[in-house]
Amino acid sequence: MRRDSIKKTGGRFAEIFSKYGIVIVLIGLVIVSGILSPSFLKLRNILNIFWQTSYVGIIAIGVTFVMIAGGIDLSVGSMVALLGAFAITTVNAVGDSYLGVFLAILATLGLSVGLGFATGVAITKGRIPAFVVTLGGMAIYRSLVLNFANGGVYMSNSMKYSSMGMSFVLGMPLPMLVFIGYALLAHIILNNTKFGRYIFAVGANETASFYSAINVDWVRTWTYVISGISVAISGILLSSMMGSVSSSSTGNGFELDAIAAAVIGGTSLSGGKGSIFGTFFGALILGVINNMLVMLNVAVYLQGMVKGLIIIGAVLLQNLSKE
Amino acid sequence: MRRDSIKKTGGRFAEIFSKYGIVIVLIGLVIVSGILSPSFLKLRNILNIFWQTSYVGIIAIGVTFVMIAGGIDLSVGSMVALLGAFAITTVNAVGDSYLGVFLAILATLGLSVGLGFATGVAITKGRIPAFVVTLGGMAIYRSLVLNFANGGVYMSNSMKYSSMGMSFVLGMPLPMLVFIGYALLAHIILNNTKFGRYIFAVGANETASFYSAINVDWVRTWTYVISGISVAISGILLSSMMGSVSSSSTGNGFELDAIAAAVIGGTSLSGGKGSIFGTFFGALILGVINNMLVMLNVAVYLQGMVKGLIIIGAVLLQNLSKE
Amino acid sequence: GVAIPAADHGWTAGMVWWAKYAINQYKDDPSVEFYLVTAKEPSEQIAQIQALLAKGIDALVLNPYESAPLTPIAVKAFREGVYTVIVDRGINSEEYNTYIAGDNYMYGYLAGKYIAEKLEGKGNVVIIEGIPCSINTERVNAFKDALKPYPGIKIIAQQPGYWSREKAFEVMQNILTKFPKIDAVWTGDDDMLHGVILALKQAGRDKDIILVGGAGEKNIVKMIMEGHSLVQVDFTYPPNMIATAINLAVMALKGESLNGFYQKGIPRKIILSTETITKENAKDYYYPESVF
Amino acid sequence: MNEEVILETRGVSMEFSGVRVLHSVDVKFTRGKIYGIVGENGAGKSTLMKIVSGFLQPVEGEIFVYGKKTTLNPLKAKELGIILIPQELNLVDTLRVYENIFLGNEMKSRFLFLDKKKMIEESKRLVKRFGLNISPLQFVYRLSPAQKQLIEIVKAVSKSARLLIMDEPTSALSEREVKNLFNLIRRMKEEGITVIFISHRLKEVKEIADEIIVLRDGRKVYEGRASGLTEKEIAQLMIGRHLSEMYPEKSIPKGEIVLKVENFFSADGSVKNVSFDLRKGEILGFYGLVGSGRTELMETLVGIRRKSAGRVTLHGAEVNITSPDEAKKLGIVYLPEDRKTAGIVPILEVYKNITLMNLEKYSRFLLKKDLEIEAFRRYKEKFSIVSRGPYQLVKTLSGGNQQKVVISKLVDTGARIFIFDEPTRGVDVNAKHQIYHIIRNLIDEFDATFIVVSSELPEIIGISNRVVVMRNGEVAGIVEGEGLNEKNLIYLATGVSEEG
Ligand SMILES: Nc1ncnc2c1ncn2[C@@H]1O[C@H](COP(=O)(O)OP(=O)(O)OP(=O)(O)O)[C@@H](O)[C@H]1O
Ligand SMILES: Nc1ncnc2c1ncn2[C@@H]1O[C@H](COP(=O)(O)OP(=O)(O)OP(=O)(O)O)[C@@H](O)[C@H]1O
Ligand SMILES: [Mg+2]
Ligand SMILES: [Mg+2]
Repeated sequence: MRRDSIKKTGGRFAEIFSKYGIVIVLIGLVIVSGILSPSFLKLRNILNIFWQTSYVGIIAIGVTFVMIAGGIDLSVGSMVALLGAFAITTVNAVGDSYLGVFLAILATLGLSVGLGFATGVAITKGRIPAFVVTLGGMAIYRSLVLNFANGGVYMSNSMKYSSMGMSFVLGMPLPMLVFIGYALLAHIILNNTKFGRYIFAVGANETASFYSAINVDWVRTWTYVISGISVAISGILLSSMMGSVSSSSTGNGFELDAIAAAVIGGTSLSGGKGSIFGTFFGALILGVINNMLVMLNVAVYLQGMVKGLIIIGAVLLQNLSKE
Repeated sequence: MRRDSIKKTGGRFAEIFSKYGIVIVLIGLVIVSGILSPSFLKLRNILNIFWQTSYVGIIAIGVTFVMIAGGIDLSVGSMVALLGAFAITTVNAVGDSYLGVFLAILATLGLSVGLGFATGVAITKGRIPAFVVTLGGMAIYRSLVLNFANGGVYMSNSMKYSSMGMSFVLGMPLPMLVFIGYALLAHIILNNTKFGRYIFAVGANETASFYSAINVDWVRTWTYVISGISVAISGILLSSMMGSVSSSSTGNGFELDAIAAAVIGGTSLSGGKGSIFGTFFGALILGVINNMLVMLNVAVYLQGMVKGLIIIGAVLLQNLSKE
Repeated sequence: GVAIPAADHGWTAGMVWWAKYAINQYKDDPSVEFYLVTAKEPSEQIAQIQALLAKGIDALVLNPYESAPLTPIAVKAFREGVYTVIVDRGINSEEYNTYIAGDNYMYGYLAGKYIAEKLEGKGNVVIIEGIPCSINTERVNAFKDALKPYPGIKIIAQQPGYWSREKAFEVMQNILTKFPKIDAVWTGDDDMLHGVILALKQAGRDKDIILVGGAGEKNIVKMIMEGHSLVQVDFTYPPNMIATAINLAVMALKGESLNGFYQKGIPRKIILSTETITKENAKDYYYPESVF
Repeated sequence: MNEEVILETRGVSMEFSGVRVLHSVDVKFTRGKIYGIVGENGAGKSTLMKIVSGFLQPVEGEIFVYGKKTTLNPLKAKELGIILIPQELNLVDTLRVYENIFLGNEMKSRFLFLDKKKMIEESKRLVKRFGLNISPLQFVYRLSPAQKQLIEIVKAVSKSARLLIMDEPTSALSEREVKNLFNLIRRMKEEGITVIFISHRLKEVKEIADEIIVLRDGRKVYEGRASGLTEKEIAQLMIGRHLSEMYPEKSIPKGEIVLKVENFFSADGSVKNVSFDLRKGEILGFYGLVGSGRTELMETLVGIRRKSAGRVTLHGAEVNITSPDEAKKLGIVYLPEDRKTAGIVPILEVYKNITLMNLEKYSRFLLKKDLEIEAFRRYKEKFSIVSRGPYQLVKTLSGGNQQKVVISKLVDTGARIFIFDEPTRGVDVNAKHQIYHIIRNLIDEFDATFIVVSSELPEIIGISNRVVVMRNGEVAGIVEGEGLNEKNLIYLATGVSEEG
């Protein structure tokens, strides 16, 4: 907690290194993996990593908004199952047409806005800690999903819907493109709009924001809506790719992965700090680790160890790069 | 807390209600459960609830220290398996004698101090966010436990050790007594020692604490040591009660339960606020909910819903009681 | 009282479904009342059983989350005079009334044997296993045992799919990129097999490959019934053993005996055989209304 | 004559947790006038200002804006042109200067996008107008409290205000900045803007205000033209009695050198080649303009910042201090300039803040709470801290009373060398008087030694034996005796003589 931990030494290079430390860590990981297993660097595998990362990655983007505003969202994992299941059920009800798919997506987005809004209101107006509300949400959403399917699987009857999630555009998997596009959009919202500015302000200093006549509750609430929308996008992509949602397992643990991606990318749990840039690469680092474990055929019981050490190491390296 | 202020407005009643809001919520829950299912109120069941709560409860006490100082600990779930397994392995190695059990407990406590210390140092000196370090710890500890047991179970060969966790003292289960005793001790440390005061100060305003000649890093580190010790106590009680530790499942999800107990009890995720009193009753509320779900025969898939709603409602009621 | 692990993947969800199914059979029978509880962790399950015992149940049907940790409490129940039926995972004690379980060893072994014979002793095999835990280990070891006599068969990858479709899909995608030639894939259960099939389709490599899952998930059984080109067999590990166990407990309480048994009591140990599902017999294993 | 009333309160009362802090206050602000509001710490000045700018809702009373009864909220107040610069600095540290200036008031280009370019340019212009040399892209956490204060003013001025409320804007500023600010206020007055100015520096209030309003214990006790009152009379109205001599007689240092600093450099380059010595029992003043490096020097001395070179000798032995903890063990304690971030622990109780640095004294194995409470009562008495009791949270104290709590904390350590950075920031005349006498007592009774950093010229001249003047991180000169006068200090601090 030194005052001078924020000093201004170093030149241009140090600055780049500090800002893009996470990219350098990622590149380092890729190089090491590439050397250890050449097939890691195949274009196909790189695309796969992006693809597989995109589901948690999109959610992590939403969670980043919440966290920068000083909140937390533990409900995303169950919510992805709920919204995915809702999308499938809706398509099944409406019928296998483009219109049906479109309507289902719209309805799912609508539901996600509603859920996010309710969460936000409970937190800001009910003054219940975000941890409690979203922990409750996590239990409630999962319970709903399980209940309607009796623990079983929601299966899509629509070929149109299922083919969407598997489709390739310009040689790239759709989820990957959505992930990149969504990240860009989120980056712009966070850095180039009034709303984005307010999110930072509210998370960093609620009182100061209040004295700047910012409607703190409103800003907070909307971050949960954004989180909800992100979950909806991810849930739609995931359920259409799998053609199904398992009420018992889909989305389990996503909340921790999403928060981890954000934190690795430099978002602070106490608010006011973070970037979509960081979260994007944080998510990719997690994706690369998961892929690498398979590619290097790391023994099952040691995977946790390797993963844990790399995550800690990745952040430590970023810190060192800032010196 | 603010005695002077409250005396003038409401009366004695308002004061009690505000400070002990959580107790009143708990009593309310107990009464409702008792009406809906008379066997809920059997002495045996009440003792059971205390007993069952004590494992997560003891951990939650440690986590409360960490959280008041502004940190978080996600590693406790895996750590409880690791330390439980370590205790069992040590007893098995030393032999089935009181001395053996004693030595094993000592060694386990020693290990827990070491792990807590390492965590604390990584966070304070390595300047890695607590979330990352303890998320890594969670993966690493679980991986270690799995690896040494090959995914199987650590079995205790010692009757002396196994009987300890099942023993009753003064008609009460040992874990319950330890839980209550430990909570009292923790309460005193937190509220009546220099160290406890520093924990609050560091969590509430790190900069001011640093300027006030408090060794901030040292205080932070010690909270993780306390968390480690709490996990060790819980792990010893749990593994001796079960006579074994499952490498794959023991302790899964404890981290979320422990944090939830603390947060329900009024501890803030952003530090500086909290009490052992609150955590103790927060843990009991969780225990009562779990027990109630069984006693009232709530449908399996609706349990999550009920649990989520009660948790949110419990905190909301506490808020209202403060008005 | 019926205590089982929570539904966190397809098979456990199947078990919950079958438990509810069996309980539902008795809904018009006023003489029996059921408490169904599910746990996410051994100590939670212990807590639930303690609660059930406090409630005063007469019989306990228990699928232990893990054997050893649940042993003390199961023994306690037995000693309190509760009729105790242990399902699937055993406990480390003989103090129970009845034990009914699937056969994990044969479950892995038969899959291995089938693959080895189909490959005629030569080829590259991928294992996608479940969550690391003791029954998973037992199955995987049995699978490898079955392959031992065939030195020509190589296990080129062994990775966990955590009994999840999505996870298995992802892992299989990665494995497919790494290995140009894969002759057979064994997944720890049928849920993961769905993920694998999807990955194969997506990569356009859904031919010339032998796929074996396990446990008899209804859609996989249906595929076999309809003569799927890649999935031709399945090995049972039926979640409906919980329904059987519940029935056994009720029969025991009512003093009934099993049809066809000359003995009065309920058998103490029942190991269900791992049955092989093929195109011919698939319809006997197809429960369309079940969730698994 | 323009007698248009902008805002008026009628019978406004306020209470916190059942305690009245404002009693039926009626005030009226007319167009184009400058109002000075004075009162002791905790008199209710800030509270009243928060009410008229919509940040607090009164429990009783009405507010009229342009003669129309209005229920204010922050947004509405802003729209009506009522702008508050709060007493406690409220900038977002992790945002840049220009982002803070336009926070809540962003300029937009097409669509919803922010027009960063325009905001940066506009900020540059505004900042320059204050003679400030700060890049709009600088992060606010890098600024000193004085600079932050100026940015707050810039922020408020950038909005189109009709009623501008400045709650102690000068407490962190030195002569030159105050002059700039007053010029600005006069210009605004000419444009017909009404300004409310709160300060404990009565000289300033008298200089700038047309009208003076005095609050005492939450009641308005005086209202009238500023020209009719002397400083002494204002002080008398505030505290309700006669105030004796402000500064105690200066002590005579014992001559023995307790601390010697030679060729001292800080690692970040803001302190260069500083040398001075400190004699037992003396008060060594440090004067300089904003950003002259006084705070940085002190923080480096006590180990908060890193030093790069230099020798520090304590009682003849060389020491190397790397943390405030070590400094404390050597008997040196530092009162931070930035009370809000470095001084108080806001969500802890008053008594816990007071004993925080000296818990050893209050604990054997366990803390002795009764002793702590006793300490609270002692200091409450000593500094007349306005507090409802030991259990009040420090963040709910008035600004000046928070400062008194921090000073109590330092005094309680029983250290022998005190470094006080702007000790009387935001403190009322009466309490200032008390603080000076306590400093004197500590010197007389315990041979304590003081370094006092201050931007307030009368204060630094009134209490110091010698004064070190800093400019651009270096020592520009050390004055004592005859040479210790305003002219010399300003000359050394700016490098230009008053005439030139
Ligand atoms: N949020 C709050 N909760 C409780 N009491 C408060 C709160 N805010 C202010 N007070 C109390 O109201 C009284 C008036 O405070 P105020 O800040 O208006 O004083 P002030 O005149 O501005 O003093 P200063 O000169 O020290 O700034 C004080 O006694 C203070 O403790
Ligand atoms: N020579 C300099 N060039 C640029 N920035 C400087 C220089 N000296 C100091 N600063 C900056 O100015 C700020 C003020 O420094 P410091 O707080 O030490 O000044 P001070 O003399 O105490 O003045 P005050 O506290 O009244 O602002 C610091 O943030 C520091 O980084
Ligand atoms: Mg004030
Ligand atoms: Mg200064």
